[in-house]
Amino acid sequence: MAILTNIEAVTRTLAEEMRRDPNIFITGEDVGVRGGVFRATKGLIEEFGDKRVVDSPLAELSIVAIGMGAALYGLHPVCEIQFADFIAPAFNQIVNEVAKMRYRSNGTWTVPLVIRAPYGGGIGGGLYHSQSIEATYAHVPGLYVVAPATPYDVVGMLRYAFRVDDPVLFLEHKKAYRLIKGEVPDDYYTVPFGKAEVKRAGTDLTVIAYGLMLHLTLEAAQRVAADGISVQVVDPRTLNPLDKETILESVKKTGKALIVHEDNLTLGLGAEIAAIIASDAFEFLDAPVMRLGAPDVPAVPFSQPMQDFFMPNADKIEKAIRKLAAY
Amino acid sequence: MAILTNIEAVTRTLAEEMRRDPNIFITGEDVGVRGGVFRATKGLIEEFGDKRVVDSPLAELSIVAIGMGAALYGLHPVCEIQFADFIAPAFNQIVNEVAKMRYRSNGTWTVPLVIRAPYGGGIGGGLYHSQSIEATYAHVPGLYVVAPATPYDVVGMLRYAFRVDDPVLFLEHKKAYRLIKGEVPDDYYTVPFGKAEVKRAGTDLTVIAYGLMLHLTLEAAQRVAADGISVQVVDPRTLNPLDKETILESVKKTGKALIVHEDNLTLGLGAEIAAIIASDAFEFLDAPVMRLGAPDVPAVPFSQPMQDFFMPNADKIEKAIRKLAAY
Amino acid sequence: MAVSKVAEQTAAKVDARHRALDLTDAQALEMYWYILLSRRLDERMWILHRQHEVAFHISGIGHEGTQVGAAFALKRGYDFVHPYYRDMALSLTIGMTPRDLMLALYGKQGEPSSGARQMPAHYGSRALKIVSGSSPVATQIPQAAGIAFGIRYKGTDQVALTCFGEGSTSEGDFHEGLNWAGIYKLPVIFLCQNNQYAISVPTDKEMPVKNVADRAVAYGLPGVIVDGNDPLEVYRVMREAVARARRGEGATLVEAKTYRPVPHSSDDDDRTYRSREEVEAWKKKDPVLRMRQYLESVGLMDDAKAQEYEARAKEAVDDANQFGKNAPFPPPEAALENVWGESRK
Amino acid sequence: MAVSKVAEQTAAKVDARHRALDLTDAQALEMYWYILLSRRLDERMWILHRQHEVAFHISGIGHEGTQVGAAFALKRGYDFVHPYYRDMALSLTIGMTPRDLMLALYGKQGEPSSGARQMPAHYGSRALKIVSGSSPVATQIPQAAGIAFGIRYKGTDQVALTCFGEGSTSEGDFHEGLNWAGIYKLPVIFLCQNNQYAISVPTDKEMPVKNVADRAVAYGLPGVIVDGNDPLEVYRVMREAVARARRGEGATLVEAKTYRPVPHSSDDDDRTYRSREEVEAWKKKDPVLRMRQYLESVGLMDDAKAQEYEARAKEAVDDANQFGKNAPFPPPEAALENVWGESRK
Ligand SMILES: Cc1ncc(C[n+]2csc(CCOP(=O)(O)OP(=O)(O)O)c2C)c(N)n1
Ligand SMILES: Cc1ncc(C[n+]2csc(CCOP(=O)(O)OP(=O)(O)O)c2C)c(N)n1
Ligand SMILES: [Mg+2]
Ligand SMILES: [Mg+2]
Repeated sequence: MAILTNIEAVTRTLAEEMRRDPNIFITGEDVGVRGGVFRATKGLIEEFGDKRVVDSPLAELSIVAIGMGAALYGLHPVCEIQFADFIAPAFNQIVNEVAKMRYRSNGTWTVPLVIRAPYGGGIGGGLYHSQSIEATYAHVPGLYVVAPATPYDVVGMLRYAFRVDDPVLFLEHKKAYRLIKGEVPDDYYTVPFGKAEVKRAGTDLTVIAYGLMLHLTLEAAQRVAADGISVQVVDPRTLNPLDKETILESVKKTGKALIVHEDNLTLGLGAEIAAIIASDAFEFLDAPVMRLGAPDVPAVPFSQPMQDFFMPNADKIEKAIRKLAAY
Repeated sequence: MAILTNIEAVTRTLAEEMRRDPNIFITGEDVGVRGGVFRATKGLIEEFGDKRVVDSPLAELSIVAIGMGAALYGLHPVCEIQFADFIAPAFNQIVNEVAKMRYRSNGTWTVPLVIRAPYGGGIGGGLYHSQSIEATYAHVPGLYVVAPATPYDVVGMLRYAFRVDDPVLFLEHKKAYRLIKGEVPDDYYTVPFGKAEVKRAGTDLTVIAYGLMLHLTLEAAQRVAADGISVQVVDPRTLNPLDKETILESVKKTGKALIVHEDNLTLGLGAEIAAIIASDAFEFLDAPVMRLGAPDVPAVPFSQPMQDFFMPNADKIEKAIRKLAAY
Repeated sequence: MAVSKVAEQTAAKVDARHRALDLTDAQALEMYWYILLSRRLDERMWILHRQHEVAFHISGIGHEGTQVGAAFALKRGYDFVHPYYRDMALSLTIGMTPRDLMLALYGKQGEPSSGARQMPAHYGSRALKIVSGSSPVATQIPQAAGIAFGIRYKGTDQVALTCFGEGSTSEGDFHEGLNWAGIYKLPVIFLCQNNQYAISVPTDKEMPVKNVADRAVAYGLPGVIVDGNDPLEVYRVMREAVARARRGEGATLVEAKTYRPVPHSSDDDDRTYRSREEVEAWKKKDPVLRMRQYLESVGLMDDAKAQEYEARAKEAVDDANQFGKNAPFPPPEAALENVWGESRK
Repeated sequence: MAVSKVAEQTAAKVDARHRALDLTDAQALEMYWYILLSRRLDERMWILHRQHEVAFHISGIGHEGTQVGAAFALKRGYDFVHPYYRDMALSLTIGMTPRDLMLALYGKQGEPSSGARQMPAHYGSRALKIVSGSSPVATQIPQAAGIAFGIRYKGTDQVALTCFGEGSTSEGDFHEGLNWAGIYKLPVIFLCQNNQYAISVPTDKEMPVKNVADRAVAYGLPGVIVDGNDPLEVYRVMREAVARARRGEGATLVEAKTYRPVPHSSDDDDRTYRSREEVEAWKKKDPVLRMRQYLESVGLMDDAKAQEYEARAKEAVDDANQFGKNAPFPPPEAALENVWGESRK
């Protein structure tokens, strides 16, 4: 049993998988001698050489397209997007190409490809180094979108990403990279996609949260427990496709649901989760389905007070939980 | 009072606005002598010359970026994207640039820009000539997304698009282009953004639909009226920002809501509308919030039976209405 | 007697161009066959559209010389091909059948490229290493570089060929794909079929240079211009490019100058943007005509043989037409298949 | 006496390079002033970062010669500038103030570019016609072409200048922007500040050609290479490009060869990817040094005067620093402002 941070979990698992499968290679900006700007690929070029750890030109469209082509050829590429905000130039290649290849070829061509992207705010990154991009891509059938929040899940889901024959958008919360530490068993395991996890059991209400927000939600749940409010916390982990069953089961038990994310509210992932609940758990609901997200502004502002205002935090989550519990 | 089709409404309004404002110009693929592949810009190069009706190179990223630059300079460009499916290469320029400029410059720079895109399925266009793209862009604060369904609304909203100092994604349902005819008053009017319209009054349940689906919903509502089911049909028209008030008011009255769209279900616009209802009209709800959308597959298949299976139609809407009414 | 005359001429023309290119007589005739087959199949599709039998057709007419010349430079089924919608003759030459293409035209069950999910002319076959294309133009360009990246990674002597129109070179995808190919000396051939128009837009509104090949220098690549209506010339240039790629010397940008003598697609009306004189002038350089004349000139073809080829082509087209027409549609629920795969483990 | 010596030398050097470029002595000194001011301000920002006063800094050090040379070729406040994050010296020369930039560094209220919403180094001012930039690289390139499109549409003699690093030329945006500029002969200057690295990635992994300027030919544009650490040379080249644009002859791609002797940003550690020898060698070509030496050589500068300039710069930097530090933060709710505008009618 090792104690790892989220980013150590990424690096270690990449190395482990590359040792196992010679068809895995990594490309992206500065992934080579620099080891990535977050250092997620630290040490990999030293172990695997520059054939398998390839500094790309500064061009996301083609980072993904090269990955797609190589995947069609039979490799299992990992494309690192330096910041999730910079995945946008590759949108067409991801959505129209990577995600549609299996379908458009009736299953004859597949694109086993892992696209890693550090996302999320709260680190003073301003409009373009803080974005949450999950909802945009979770809308795309054929593309797995995952957002593991703990080292255990990072390891298990990254391993699993190499065991599916489909493209995976692997989201890594950059503030959680070094903030979050946790136990990772020595034994081999995977965390299959499409399975949510109850990260805390409770009876009064359900909070659904992922990424950094999961940890803040657990903190808030802990706080209100003192006042006898019992919160069940569900981490979807896989954002597309969603594990409806686990979510619905929880809400049917508690009768109340709050979804938390740091993406802006409108058409954030909370919209889909709320809609599923309002449709399939309606008869069990004792309160309105609540969402807590960032305000509908273009992105996270840089200046500290505005950033704080933008970001959901444990206080805001606590407040929302208390409000829902009191309903 | 003239009777126009939707596409005639587009062409006529573009001409009218260009006569009024010399700062308006149009660019896009084949918008010149060809008059656009749908003929939406037919006759415009003849009237306004090739300085104001500019055939672009085949490059959507720069069609939008050129439009943005020209808008920053003080013009009011219209960018035609030949099919909405092909807006994807411009995603970064639209989402990170056009939509964020006002915010990122604290209101000092603005991007008055109209991006027109024919969207939607049912015309044998297969995966890449049928897409519904509204949800992806309605998630983006700072970008108006509108989808007028009738000639009246097309005229009124296109006029209004030139009266805001912000970017507008103007979605034109390509199947509705010639299918839908309607009256357009001779008097000048606009249809301001952010205002939904009750397109049919009713008391038993509310259906929210836009674009082609609005018309199919009206047809279904007509059919069930014979059986005494009174359906109120709300057309949001502006998809971002949504007119929550009109939607909520209707649902509070009827107690039941169905949202119809042809985009795939997960994180389609119905998700947001359902979430709003589940949150803000919860106490008025007599039934689960229902959604009818396309299945979660990558895009509309070409072959007729599969396309029919994919697309919501009046029969499917009727069935959903009857189910909801019977709840 | 026609036959004996052919034999005689053949003997006389040992310096025939195709032989200088190491093509056998049979191969030269096979080239003609695919050019002709594609043309006749394509023409039938236009007719079916005019008869309202099918809703849409997009044509490769005029481009067959380029495509067949290119296909012959490849090891078919070994090298990768990432085509675009005009590549009917290319796809046929690599191994797709007229039946395959008629299934696509009608949107029928068993269509091999996409299970009838895509519009016609989206060629694809895993077995033949023809990558299933999309409709957004130019996306295949960096993807083909990616395939070549895979080839280089694995160290085989395969190559990847990708095709696109000159209009599509305005997209960022073109730039990024060629940049990778240049940096990593990837075994990929970028074959631009320059037919002078992107739908209605003429080249001088698409790009500020005369030739697409002029752009190769920006990527440290050779840029080669070839008469796209001369299949043997295309073959010659492509053979060099392929050899270069196999030797590990990297990519080539080949620009085949050609023309589309028909509208962009069945939805287009080309009279709005170009003169009939221009179209007629280009028809004189038609690749079917040119290849036939060449074969005649080297004694491999005469009227009788030409009629024989026509008859064979008609038969194949008739058969495919019937086959496509009579095939059942896919079941509606097939729309739900192949969104996700099974996990491998 | 120092002063008289300066005067004497000045008289002697009527053939000074700057005068041959129609720059007055005052202008040559003003160039030095902005180069120096930017340098000292930038250095202070590094110090503030090291002191944990501020969280992030991205630097223009080493690039000042290029930027000031370029700015002097423009009509400031009349022409448009669409800069990138290294353009501190450019922005200062166009008219932004050290106070403005310190407000940005601290994220304080009143910051003019973005109301402190953007990270530092996202320069912008409507009044000065400096377009507020984003962080995704290269997006400004086709936008600048769009501004130039607007200029051409309106028929003024303005020009648009946009800057970017050599790494950013790999993005599709570069290709598409230059393509439009070439087709429509737009009055825009693309100024590439080639500092040899995109963060850690050296140019030979970014592009397969030696010079960014080699790419101009793909767009029918002149591509000019200039020593970016020589502000007068940059001015000369830029003046020509600007004149060409004003004459309606279209765009120019200017590549200024320079170097970033500091890490990419305060988050970077450049020791992982380049040798100290390389960095030290480039420091010898430092633009502050070079411009000062030039001014000395033409008798416009001596130690006393240099100290005077240093003192003025220090004063300006101190003032800005205090101003930025003491300014209040914006109110939290300012995060909600300026998402949408009021309708105009
Ligand atoms: C990204 C994208 N934008 C627009 C279109 C619509 N479109 C289809 S073909 C075409 C013209 C292509 O011209 P060119 O590349 O020269 O190829 P050609 O058809 O002439 O062979 C256009 C604009 C598209 N398919 N994809
Ligand atoms: C689209 C995009 N991808 C990645 C980044 C992250 N990034 C910021 S600067 C940079 C390197 C830029 O290199 P270059 O263009 O040469 O400019 P320089 O910093 O050397 O001046 C990278 C990769 C970004 N800002 N935008
Ligand atoms: Mg063409
Ligand atoms: Mg650089």
